[in-house]
Amino acid sequence: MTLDVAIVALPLLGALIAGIGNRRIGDHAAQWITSGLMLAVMVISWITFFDVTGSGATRTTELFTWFETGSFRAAWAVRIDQLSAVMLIVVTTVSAMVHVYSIGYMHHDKSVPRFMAYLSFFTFCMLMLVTADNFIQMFFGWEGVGLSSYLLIGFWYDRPTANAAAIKAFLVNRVGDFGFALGIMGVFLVFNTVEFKPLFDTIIAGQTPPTFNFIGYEVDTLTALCLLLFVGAMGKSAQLFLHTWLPDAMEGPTPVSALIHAATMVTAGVFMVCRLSPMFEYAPYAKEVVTVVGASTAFFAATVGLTQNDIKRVIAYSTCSQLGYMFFAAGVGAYGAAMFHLFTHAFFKALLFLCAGSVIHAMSGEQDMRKMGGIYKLIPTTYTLMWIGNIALAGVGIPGVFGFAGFYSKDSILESAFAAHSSVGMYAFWLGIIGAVMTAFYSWRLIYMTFHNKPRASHDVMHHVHESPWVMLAPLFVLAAGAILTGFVWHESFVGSEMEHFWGQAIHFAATNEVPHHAHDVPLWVKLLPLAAGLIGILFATYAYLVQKGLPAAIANALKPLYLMSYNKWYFDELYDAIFVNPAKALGRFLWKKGDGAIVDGAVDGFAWLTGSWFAKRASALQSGYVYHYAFVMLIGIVAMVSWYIFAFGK
Amino acid sequence: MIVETIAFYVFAAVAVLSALLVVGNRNPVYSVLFLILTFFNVAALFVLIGAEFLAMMLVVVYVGAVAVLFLFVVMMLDINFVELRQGFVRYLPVGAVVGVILAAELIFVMTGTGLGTAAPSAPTPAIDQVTNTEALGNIMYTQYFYLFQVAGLVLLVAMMGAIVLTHRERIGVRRQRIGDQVLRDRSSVELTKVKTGQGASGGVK
Amino acid sequence: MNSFIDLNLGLARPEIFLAIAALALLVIGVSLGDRHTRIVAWASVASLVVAIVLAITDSADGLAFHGLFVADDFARFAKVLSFGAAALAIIMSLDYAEREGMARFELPLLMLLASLGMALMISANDLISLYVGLELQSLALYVVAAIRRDTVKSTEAGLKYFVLGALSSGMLLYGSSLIYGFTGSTSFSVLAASLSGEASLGLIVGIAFLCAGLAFKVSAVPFHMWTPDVYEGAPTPITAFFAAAPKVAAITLFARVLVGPFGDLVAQWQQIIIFISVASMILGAVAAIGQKNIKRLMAYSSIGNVGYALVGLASGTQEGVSGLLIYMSIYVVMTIGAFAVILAMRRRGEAVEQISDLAGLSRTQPGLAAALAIFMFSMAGIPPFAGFFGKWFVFLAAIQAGLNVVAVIGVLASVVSAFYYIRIIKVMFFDEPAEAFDRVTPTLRLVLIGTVFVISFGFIAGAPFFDLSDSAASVLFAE
Amino acid sequence: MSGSMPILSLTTFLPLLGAALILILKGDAGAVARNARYIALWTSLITFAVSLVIWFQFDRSVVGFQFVEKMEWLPLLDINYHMGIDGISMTFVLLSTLLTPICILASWESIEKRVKEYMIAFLGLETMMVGTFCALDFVAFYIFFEAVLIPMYLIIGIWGGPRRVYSAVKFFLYTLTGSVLMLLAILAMYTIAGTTDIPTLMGYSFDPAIQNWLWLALFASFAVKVPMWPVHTWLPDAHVEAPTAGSVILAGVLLKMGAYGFLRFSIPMLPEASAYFTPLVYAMSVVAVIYTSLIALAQEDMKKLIAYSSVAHMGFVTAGIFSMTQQGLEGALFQMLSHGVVSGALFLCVGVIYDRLHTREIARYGGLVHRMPKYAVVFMIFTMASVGLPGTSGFIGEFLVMVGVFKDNTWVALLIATGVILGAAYMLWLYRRIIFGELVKEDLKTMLDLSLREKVIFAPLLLLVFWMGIYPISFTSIFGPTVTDFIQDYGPRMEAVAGDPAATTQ
Amino acid sequence: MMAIGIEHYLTLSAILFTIGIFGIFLNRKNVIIILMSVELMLLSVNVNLVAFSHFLGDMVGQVFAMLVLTVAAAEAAIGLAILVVFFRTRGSIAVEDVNMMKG
Repeated sequence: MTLDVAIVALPLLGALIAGIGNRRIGDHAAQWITSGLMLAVMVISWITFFDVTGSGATRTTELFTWFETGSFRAAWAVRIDQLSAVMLIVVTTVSAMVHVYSIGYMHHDKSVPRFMAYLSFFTFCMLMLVTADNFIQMFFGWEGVGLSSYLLIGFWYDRPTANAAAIKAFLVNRVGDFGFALGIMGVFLVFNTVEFKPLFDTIIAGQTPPTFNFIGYEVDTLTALCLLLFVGAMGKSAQLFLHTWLPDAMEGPTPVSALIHAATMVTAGVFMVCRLSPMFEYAPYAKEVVTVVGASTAFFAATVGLTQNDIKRVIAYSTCSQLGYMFFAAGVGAYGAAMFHLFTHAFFKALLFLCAGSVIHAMSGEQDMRKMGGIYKLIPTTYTLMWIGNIALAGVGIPGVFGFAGFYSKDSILESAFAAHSSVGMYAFWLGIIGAVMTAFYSWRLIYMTFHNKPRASHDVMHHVHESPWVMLAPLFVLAAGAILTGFVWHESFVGSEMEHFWGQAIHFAATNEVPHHAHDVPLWVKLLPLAAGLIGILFATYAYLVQKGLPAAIANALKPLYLMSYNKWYFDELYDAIFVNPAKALGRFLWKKGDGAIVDGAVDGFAWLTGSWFAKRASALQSGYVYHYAFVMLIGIVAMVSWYIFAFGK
Repeated sequence: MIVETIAFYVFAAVAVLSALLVVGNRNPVYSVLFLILTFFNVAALFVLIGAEFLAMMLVVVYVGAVAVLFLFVVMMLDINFVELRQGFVRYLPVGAVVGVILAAELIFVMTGTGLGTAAPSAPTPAIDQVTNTEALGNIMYTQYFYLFQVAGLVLLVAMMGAIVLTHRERIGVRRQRIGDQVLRDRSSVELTKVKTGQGASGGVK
Repeated sequence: MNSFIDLNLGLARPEIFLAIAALALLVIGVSLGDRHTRIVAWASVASLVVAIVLAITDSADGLAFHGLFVADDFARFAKVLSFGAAALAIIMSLDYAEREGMARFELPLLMLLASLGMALMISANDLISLYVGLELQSLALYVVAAIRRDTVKSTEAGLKYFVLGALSSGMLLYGSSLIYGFTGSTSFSVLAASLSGEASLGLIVGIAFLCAGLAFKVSAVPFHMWTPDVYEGAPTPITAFFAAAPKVAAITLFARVLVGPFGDLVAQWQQIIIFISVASMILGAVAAIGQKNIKRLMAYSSIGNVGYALVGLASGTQEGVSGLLIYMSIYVVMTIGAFAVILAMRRRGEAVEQISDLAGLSRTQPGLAAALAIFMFSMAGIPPFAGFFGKWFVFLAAIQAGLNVVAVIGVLASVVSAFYYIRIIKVMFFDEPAEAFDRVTPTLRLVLIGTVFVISFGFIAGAPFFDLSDSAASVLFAE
Repeated sequence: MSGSMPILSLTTFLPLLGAALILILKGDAGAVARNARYIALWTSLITFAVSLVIWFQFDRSVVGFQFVEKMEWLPLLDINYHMGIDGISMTFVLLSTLLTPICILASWESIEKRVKEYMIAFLGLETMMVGTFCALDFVAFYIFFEAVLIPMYLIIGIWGGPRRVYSAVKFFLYTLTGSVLMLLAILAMYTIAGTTDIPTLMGYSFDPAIQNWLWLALFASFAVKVPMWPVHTWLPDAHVEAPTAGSVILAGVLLKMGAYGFLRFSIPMLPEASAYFTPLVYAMSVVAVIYTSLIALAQEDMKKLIAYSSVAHMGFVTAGIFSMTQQGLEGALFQMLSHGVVSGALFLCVGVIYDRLHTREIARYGGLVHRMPKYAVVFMIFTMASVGLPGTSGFIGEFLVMVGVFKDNTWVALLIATGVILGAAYMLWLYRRIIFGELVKEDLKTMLDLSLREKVIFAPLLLLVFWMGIYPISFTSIFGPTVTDFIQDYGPRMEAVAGDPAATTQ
Repeated sequence: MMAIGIEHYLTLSAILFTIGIFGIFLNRKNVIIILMSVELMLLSVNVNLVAFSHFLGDMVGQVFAMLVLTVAAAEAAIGLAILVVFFRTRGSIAVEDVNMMKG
């Protein structure tokens, strides 16, 4: 299908035009060409989405063979099924909106074409990822988005913090990719293929070899492989232990945060788990791990989000937390719910980020919420849109009537967790509920600190506060529409009664997996609890930041250790610096100076010295210049020879 | 038989003793003299086992030529012998150890092994048939003619070498050049008859 | 028996010619005086060339002089090599002698006579002819080492060489006398026929003494001590001569003595040869490192090279002896070439011989530097230069004979020695230039071009030469 | 099989002809230098053109040697001048002929003194490199292999940096030490098998009792050349001091000779020993990858950093080769090609700024992107290729190697995979310190972006990086069949020793 | 008193040889005595040769001894010549002075 290929190819084309043309074609051309192409791709994607979800057919367009060594074969291909179609619309829509938004947001920047090229290139990689029909192409996209992320985080290369954050993002992702790559190798080792179709067929047919040998142990095949692959997902989706890069990634321009670090790239892990549902379904232990990691992340990130002061970091931790929700949904087997939340979250989180960008734009680049406040009248549109985004995030809605996007997806996740009826499911459920409270709290804390109360910014800054231009606001409206409507429109398709028809073969449910069905039959209190949690959080935030303004500081003082723990992000960065980064540097220096310098070269130079200097000097010293010494050596030689023969042959 | 035995021991003992004195003496002149004594004794031993010609040669060549040459050089080079003797004892222990080991080993080897078995290519004739000198001459100039010739070349080289190294063209030394003198132009000299008792000056005009 | 025909004089044509030529030239030299040294010298070279031609054209094998002298391919090979080296040394000495004021007609004559001595050594088939040939050579060499009798270094070199040489002659003679006594013959033919695997201790000790004497002549450790001092002290062309021609003669004599009469006792003498070979390789490699004088360095280099050549002998096989011949041939060419460069090291008429004097030579005289670099790489055994093939053949023989440890020590020693060879290249190519040398004289240039050509491109058409050396070596092993 | 033209000999010796031409140049210094440059460039370009004939005429479906030439050389020893290439060696011939003109172009301005000698050395080097990969006689191979030392020693020593003498000597002696041991192995193999003909030896079964010794002797040489830990320390020094083009050739081609040696000699001739020593190679490879990557993290000199990264990358190659799997071997071959292009290009990148500022100290740079955006892009692409980003050549080789090794030994795969993380760390850290940041240093503010000549140099390399990364089949199809055959021939024999059934599964 | 056999002569020769060697160490300063020591060694060889010749009943040994004598004389001539020129340039014949070159 030419159109399928076009979806992938057009962003690449845009990237190339903007990247190679660069200054020659100028800022405007770069902006409009890339944005235009993205909008076109968005349209094609929506068409494709309806086409695929309507017909239910999976189709794959193979371009040409990439790898072929022995049975290790992979092709450049575009695989369109329901799962990738959902991702297509998420990626292309958000990307198109961000492209357009960037026209306004970045217009003062000195290297606009480069920025647009990066954005388009990122979109290309993301699309390659989601349309892959084999692990290798997926890995290509996987690393490609990593590269784009690296480039975009470090876009303002003058800033040391941006550079550091970019490298950190790349490296932490590499750690994840390390697991992912090992997983792929394991898949190839066991199944002798890296293409999805034959792989899934084999697994579903139950022909999986039960165990294989990994680092000396016989391990359960699917559990081991799924865990390895999940490491990749953890890295990309910033799950606990590999999450540290995401908050730092906020050093990049805000549109980037919206596109990459909220809506699309970070959800690649969730997508991967769903894509590999045939594998995870038969690896129950791996699923439990996914659930626990997801739930823990959801809770952890929410706690950190409570105390951050950088507006983007708050949203970043929120993203992290929401990704945790998605994972534990997938972990308990509710892939539909996971994908649904991914879908809705893309809209409202992108909206939130872009709103934050709008605020930052208005505040002349200020990101610290402690220096904001009192601007809701100055930028009312942004303020309103922020509310929409937050409501969607907090999952507020009227049960049975209407709700913003998050209302449907979050509920369905929590219900699924409860419906799993397992200890990990309950762990996830309760952490999820607590997380929901905190989510609502920090969301409204953000609104109040940013927009309400007295202005804390300087007079100059306040004087310049202005609403963003239409080119920035228009995408916000589109996303806001998504944040409001997507849940309501599609909840039946994604997680409701049409679920099985909607997903078709794209998601595989094992016969034992009852969770999606049970999710609808949970007790009422389970259905209402998430909503209640959200409302509690909102009310408390309102109380603490609008009414009793001294309260947050009082609580912080009262619970100093907890507050510091949260404020310092549970000291993960410090921990990693102490465990990995600094020892690696020290070890490198040590090996260089001592290992190479002292031991290896020391031995070599030492040997050289021994022969070239010590021994040579001795040999020269023997050559004293005195004839009788020379005669003496000769005589010793002959006496030695004679003695040797007498002892050797004398008998 | 007994006489021979006694003679051997006497000559051998003197030879060894004088050899020791050659290397152990403080004055090289004495050393040369003891070397001559050693040669004499060994020559006597040669006579004992019927190598008269070699004994003769030893005395003539070594004593007559080589030893004298040594003596000549020792005398010619004005050397401070006392100084040369310094440090004499320092290497005595090492030398002694090596020497004793070597001597012991050699004696062990010599006395422990039998003679060769290859058939003689030039059998020694009985003393009543032909003298030692004649027997030696017989093969020296026939079968070993080649060696004789090469020995001549060796001596030639020795001669050339000695001349090349030591012969010096002395500058400022007047030499008689007979040819020049004979061919001298007569006009540069005047021949006068000198009368007895008058002196040459008288004839100058 | 006594007839003149039995002497087989025809087999010794080169030697007889050389002897007569030497005597004739002596007469001519005396009558012409030192001013006409050049004539005598070129006549000596011509005589050597004629001798080479005589040696090549004469293909008859056999014994001459009642079995004291042998003519065979092996002898011819070695003779051509040593005559060639001697001729080149004489040519190289011409300019030097004139510049240094040592132009005396006796010098080429003594070298000629030394070459004659070498030929007699090479063709020796009896312990006595071995001895006289050796002495003829040695005496001439003692004299030429001290030929610059007005300089301390040269006379000191002569004195050292002489004292130690006399000592080594004593050992060699003592060994010969033991061999004679404990076998009953001095003839190699008789010895070869009568000796079998078992040997009396006296004989073995005799062989050991004999080896010591010969090892002195090839300057193998521990009888090498004279080499550095004599090489440094002797006038440079003489050193070149020392390093090339007598080495060939002595080492081939070594091979002939051990393989011919004592071929069946290989198990006994092999140990001596292995010992001196290994010791030479190691010492040659190590002791050269600290040297500053290039002639001294060449001395240690020659000690090491002899060690490698002896590896071939140590293997005691035809391949080994063939390898030895190949190694020595290549060594001679390299050495002559290297000394040609050393002879070209003159500044404003003064000879210099410190390695540091070579600094930056590649910029002042690139051709000269390239030539020396090629010789150094070749000596280090870096292909494609000929030196590599020499090592190839001797180590091949060692491996084939099962002397793996020797081969390993050998190649490692060659790495150590490579260090000082490439140090010279370093000085020439990497260091800042010192003052340029004088123009290279035409004769030296000729020698250099020839040797560089052989060393660089010899490998392309080396096959006939390798065949030749193999057939030469096969003579010693013919039963 | 071969055409009427002795194409391999032509490719091998054509550069020598150019060198001879340069040798006879006379006249004033400037003219000689200019002419030497042009002659060298044209010679190398013509050689490359000739070698392209190999690319097009090479029959990819055929297993075994092609373009074979055989001439009698030393009949006494049955040693012949025997040339030929198969899928394994073919790509290296092209790599050599491609990199040489690039190197000559890269030296166009940076080499100012003794241009004539420099060009002669480089053309001589090309002959040796091509000859090494074409030779089908062990002796001829050894000659080419060893003779490389001569021009390389001079190139480092004459045109190198401040510590050039130490580095040149170290390079020379390290390599020589290994090589002479290989020489002994050749001698021993010749003694046993009676031939030095490589195809014959590849089919010969040596007594397992001595195989291990032979293997170790060969290993000594190849391991130094690769270089494997712990005999790698010559490499950083040599790279740092060598002129840019010298580093390019060193990293691009010379290092490959060692790995090529494993493929051509160690495994085919001594499969049992190779199986026996596979754990050793694995261990050394793993240490190389991790150890040198960590060291690279601590470097302050650009070239040293890239040099250490070379060691790490070659660790992948050795591990891949000894995995004896289709993917491992092909990956190793691909990684070698890729590394040849990428690390060569990285050294060229260093050369670009070294030519302008004459320092390789990382701390002296920073913020170059402001003045040199094109350079920044080029450097970024090669950095990413070095990091092994999918889509670039670096990924294919690395990933295939890991896949192959994973099949044979998961531990090894796990450990070398950490090299991928560390590799990203040091390369990005390097890039950041040179290119990114604010432009504060005064002398950097006048730096010029890439010149036309430099663009011409980088263009083919960029093209290759992407070509190899996106459509690697053009390359894998060259050695694929050969590798399959290789595994069929020697896999079972290795397997019999190792008792590892996974070794031959595809 | 036993009859004099070859062992006696060989023992004598060995002792003389050893004394010759001993002399070289002992007289490390005087070249002339070193030369004399060498003459002693050659003498011991001659004793060997003559004794062997006698007891083998073979004249070759005596021919050998003759040549040794001849050559030794030539050697002595050359040696003393070198010594003389050395003394001329150096003004000394002390062995310890013979060390211009070393190392």
